[in-house]
Amino acid sequence: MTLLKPAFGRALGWVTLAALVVLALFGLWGAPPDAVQGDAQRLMYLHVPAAWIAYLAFGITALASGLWLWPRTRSMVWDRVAGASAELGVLFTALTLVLGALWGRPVWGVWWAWDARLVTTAVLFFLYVGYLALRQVPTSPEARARRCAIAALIAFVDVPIVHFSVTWWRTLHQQATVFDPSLKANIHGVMAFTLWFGALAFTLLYVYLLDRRYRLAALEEGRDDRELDVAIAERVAGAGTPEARRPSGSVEAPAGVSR
Amino acid sequence: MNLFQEAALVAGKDLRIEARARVTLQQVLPFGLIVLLLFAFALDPDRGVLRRVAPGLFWVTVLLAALLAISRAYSVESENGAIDALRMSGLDPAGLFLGKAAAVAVELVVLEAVLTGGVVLFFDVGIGSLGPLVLASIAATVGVAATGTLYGVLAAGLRVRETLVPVLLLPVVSPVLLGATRAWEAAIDGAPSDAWPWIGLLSIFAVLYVAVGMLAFGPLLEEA
Amino acid sequence: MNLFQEAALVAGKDLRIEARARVTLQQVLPFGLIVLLLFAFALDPDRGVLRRVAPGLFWVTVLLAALLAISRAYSVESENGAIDALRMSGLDPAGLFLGKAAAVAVELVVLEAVLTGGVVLFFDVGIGSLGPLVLASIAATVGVAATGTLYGVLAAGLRVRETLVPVLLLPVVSPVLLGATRAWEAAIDGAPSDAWPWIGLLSIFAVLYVAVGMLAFGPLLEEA
Amino acid sequence: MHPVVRLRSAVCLLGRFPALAGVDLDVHQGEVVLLAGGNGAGKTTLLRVLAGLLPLHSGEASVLGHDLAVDRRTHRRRLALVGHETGCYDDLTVRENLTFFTRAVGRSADDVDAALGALGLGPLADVRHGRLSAGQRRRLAIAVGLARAPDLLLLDEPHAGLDADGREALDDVLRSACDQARTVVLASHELDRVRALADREVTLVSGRSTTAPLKAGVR
Amino acid sequence: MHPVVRLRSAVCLLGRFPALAGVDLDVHQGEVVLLAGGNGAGKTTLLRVLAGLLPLHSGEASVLGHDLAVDRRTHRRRLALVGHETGCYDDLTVRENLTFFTRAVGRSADDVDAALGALGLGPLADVRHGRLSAGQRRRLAIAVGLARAPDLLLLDEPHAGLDADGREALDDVLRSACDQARTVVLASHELDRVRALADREVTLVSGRSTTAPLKAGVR
Ligand code: HEM
Ligand SMILES: Nc1ncnc2c1ncn2[C@@H]1O[C@H](COP(=O)(O)OP(=O)(O)OP(=O)(O)O)[C@@H](O)[C@H]1O
Ligand SMILES: Nc1ncnc2c1ncn2[C@@H]1O[C@H](COP(=O)(O)OP(=O)(O)OP(=O)(O)O)[C@@H](O)[C@H]1O
Ligand SMILES: [Mg+2]
Ligand SMILES: [Mg+2]
Repeated sequence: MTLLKPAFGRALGWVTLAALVVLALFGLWGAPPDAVQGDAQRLMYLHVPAAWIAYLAFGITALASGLWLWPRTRSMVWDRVAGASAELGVLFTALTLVLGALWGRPVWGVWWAWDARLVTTAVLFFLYVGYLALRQVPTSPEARARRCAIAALIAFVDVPIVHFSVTWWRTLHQQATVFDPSLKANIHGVMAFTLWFGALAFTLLYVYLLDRRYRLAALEEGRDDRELDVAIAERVAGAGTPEARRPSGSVEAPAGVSR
Repeated sequence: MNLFQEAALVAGKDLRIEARARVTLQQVLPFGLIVLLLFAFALDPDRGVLRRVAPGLFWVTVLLAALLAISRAYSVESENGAIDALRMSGLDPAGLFLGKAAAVAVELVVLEAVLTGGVVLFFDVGIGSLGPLVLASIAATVGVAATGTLYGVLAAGLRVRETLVPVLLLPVVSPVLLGATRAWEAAIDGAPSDAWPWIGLLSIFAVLYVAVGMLAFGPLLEEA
Repeated sequence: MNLFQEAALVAGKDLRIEARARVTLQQVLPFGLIVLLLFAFALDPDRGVLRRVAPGLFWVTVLLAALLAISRAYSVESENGAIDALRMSGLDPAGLFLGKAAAVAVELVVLEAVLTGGVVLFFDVGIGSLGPLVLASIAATVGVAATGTLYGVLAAGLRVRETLVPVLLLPVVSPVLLGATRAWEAAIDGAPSDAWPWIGLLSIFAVLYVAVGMLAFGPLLEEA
Repeated sequence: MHPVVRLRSAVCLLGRFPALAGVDLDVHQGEVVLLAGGNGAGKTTLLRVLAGLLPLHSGEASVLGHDLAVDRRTHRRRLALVGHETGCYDDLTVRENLTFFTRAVGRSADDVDAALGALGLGPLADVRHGRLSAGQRRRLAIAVGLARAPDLLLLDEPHAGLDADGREALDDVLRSACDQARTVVLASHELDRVRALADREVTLVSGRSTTAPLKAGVR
Repeated sequence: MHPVVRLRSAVCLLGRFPALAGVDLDVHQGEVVLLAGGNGAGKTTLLRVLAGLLPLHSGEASVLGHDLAVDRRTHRRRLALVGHETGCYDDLTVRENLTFFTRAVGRSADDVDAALGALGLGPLADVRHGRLSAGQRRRLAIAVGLARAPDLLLLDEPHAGLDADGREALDDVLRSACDQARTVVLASHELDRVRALADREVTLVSGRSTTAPLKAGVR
């Protein structure tokens, strides 16, 4: 039911928590304030790792979707991993957007700028929000897995094209106006460490959350064979109804099945 | 029957239905024109702005009209459980995909032709170099028809089809929106050399998604 | 049951279905946001027009999302021939109208709230005077929900429902687009006095179409 | 007493096709009338005319004392039409659907429970409509009609899709309709089964009616 | 010879509900098998499994020599499923619809005409599907299945909505299927009628199969 051994998962939880605390200490006090931006720059230690982990999460979604589609490795495990990872990816993308907006306010004076990277991030967000909406549509687990796996790959294929189109849009006509690439040029040693440590902490967080989310999905689907045996026994006894064992109501065959 | 004969059978069926019901012509097309007008209206007919943003408006409008056209293409497949019949038809899914996408593309081309007239008229836009403009439009149309047909079938058996397709499709076709808009801008400005990279991008998008569609249509057509 | 109890029964039914299927929340809302983003981007945001046209974009987006919300509201009534069942239900058509329009309005209010956040964020728009803005939005929402519900039922029994409603509805709600945009502009500029005439217009529109709806819903529900 | 249904040379056009081409029909309070006729004879059309869903092109129609030329809506509160589809919402459960349509005519939860019981839908009460099988849906459609306690019950091929139990249940419904002096008009191809219960049979042939008494002088 | 249909402890889940909870079934070339069972027993589900529309959760299924666990699509060209709905396009005529689905499997116009004749649809050949009555639609659905000249014909309650003539025509279809050594699996609640024609009866009870021979030793 879980990706990690339960004991390991619990331990990972504590380690993650500790790492986040350390990150907070370093981010708030360990690292020096930025010469230009002052304390606002401390948001970097969350913003950048969040963005990286979002990429990682979508990559894992694509990988798991591919593994589901590949007949030899087909297993509901991959479907759940894909779904869980996409949710986390959307979460971390949202975090990137929110933190970026919070950062942009003091630094740029606006919440949002029509910079290429910002727009691609937003489109990425909506690509996978759509994917999650698709996951919520009631169908049978297998049908959902197939649809979503293909949709995840279609979305993933689109990411580089979106990236290019948006970047070209900016560069072919005029240069980016607000985004200041010189920011990362002379990054202080402690700052660099904090950033890398942030990436590590967020990776741990990602793995931990993925495991939790996976477990929840597995529980919701509740299709381990013992439970199925009970369902079959009920059905054969004429007692089971399609609704009886359904906690969430999220699984349903498509309209038309029984017409 | 080979792949193309099957595609022709399907496209013929769809176009015949359109010829009878005239939904694209009598409903989707006016919708596009109204949207164009409303945009012009909402964006403050401060002429200068309008003319500059005309290509963007045009392509946004085309995408919205395409959403309706695709909705229609699959509403036809949803009546009387036709989607099951398609599954059972024994037609090659790749042929089905090509046929349906071709029918949508034909409808979109007609739509775009009229809307182009609308833009030229309403927004007082002159077209500098027609060649790149037409090429870009064709590549964009193929891309939109392919992705639309693909997402359409993905949602075809679902009760939420009407609302699901737009939210899935729009982010995916955003490169088409950008590429086609830029290509149009270049073509209108009479600077075809600026248009070519975008036409390249649009073509890659189109080819890619036609290929993906031919592969993925089969599995997506299955309900489980 | 009196009129309002009947309306509550119908609205409750629609909102319960939405609570289960979450179509507006999970599909229509993201659709609205992505439309906002793509439109803004296609209009080339650096040219400084964006902030000025933000109210217009917002309301165009709301209208497009409303089209989907209405489409959904009647897709529910079209499955399993529910529209006949509604006709036969014995419910007062005015109550039916109020109930369905209320459910749509509730969904639209949620949608607008989120989209307003999007506009504030993306377009860097500050809101000068909140009161007129909220009032204008409410009046506009009632107007759109009323007209949408009315045209929705007109097309409800038809196979071309999905495409017919947009083309009928958009022209009719264009005064809302205009009024709400102007009212928003005034509210954003912090010039509430400029907003009041538009709010008046929107209110008249809303009252008018609620009244028309209560009268016309019955005949339109009947199939000729 | 006025007849519950009274049609005189009723003509109903679907598009330009005269689906009813002159139908005369009288149905009296408490009668169970079988509407027979081949495929395409016009049975469904006739029932929809009686329900007020289709207008007449010419001829007279009055149902439950209302002249349909004047008002096709008011009598619907006292009437139920069970068609091919349930008219229910896929995302609502059997009980929620029943409750909605029952409360719409001001009936209570007891009627819902009684109808659930009568059609053997008790175990399915909390299942969503979208998950029902064809026969289960048909039962629900009949239950909705029943729970509204109509004065006139119109049934369009109610047997289609029902299993043996379901048909028994339907027979019971028809019998108790007789007992409660409820009027029923029922279109069906299960002629033998229905003839055993019906008071009278009306056959439509190509949109025209030909009546014949069935049980002599029951009412 | 291999059986045309072979199911072993087939379990099919709809959502999480085991609509089929262990079905064993063998159907041999040329047999006409009646699938009986109450509402919700799983007949429609079983037919859809055989058509490859629904995957099995566990158990084995092979149809026309194809293992459905491996490939649920290829055998569909040699198979026809007649369900509750026609699957036809409202804006196309009866003949156009038939032609579309017949050409899809490479059959000719003759098959279309034969099927039109067999179901008495000749006079309706140029009527659009959207204008057909319920029974006429059912006839068209059967005609589509027939015109594809399938090796295995799956019929889901084909009698529902058919008038007396239509049922005769359906009987003829089943009889000629016997003559042409075509295999038929037919779910129906018209037990008496079908028993007279079927070689064998399989009853589903709550998702399980219980077989009994019907005509001894015909095949
Ligand atoms: C809503 C606004 C913002 C969004 C959506 C956003 C998005 C992103 C994303 C997706 C990345 C990862 C890019 C990559 O590694 O390829 C990133 C990195 C970064 N962002 Fe932001 N950002 C926003 C605002 C800001 C602001 C206001 C600043 C500071 C002025 C900033 C500074 C950085 C830096 C320093 C990096 C890491 C450098 C790099 O890897 O290139 N961002 N941002
Ligand atoms: N989408 C679904 N989700 C969950 N359960 C379902 C779904 N569709 C059908 N069922 C259940 O599966 C069971 C079998 O349905 P099926 O349609 O196969 O029955 P059937 O034998 O064809 O019945 P009928 O005679 O009524 O047509 C029923 O109990 C039904 O409630
Ligand atoms: N929308 C329509 N436009 C034109 N003709 C129609 C339409 N709907 C039905 N018809 C025709 O009207 C006639 C009567 O149809 P109706 O549905 O009343 O028949 P029915 O007696 O109920 O038949 P069945 O036993 O097949 O259900 C049929 O011949 C049919 O072809
Ligand atoms: Mg009928
Ligand atoms: Mg069935």
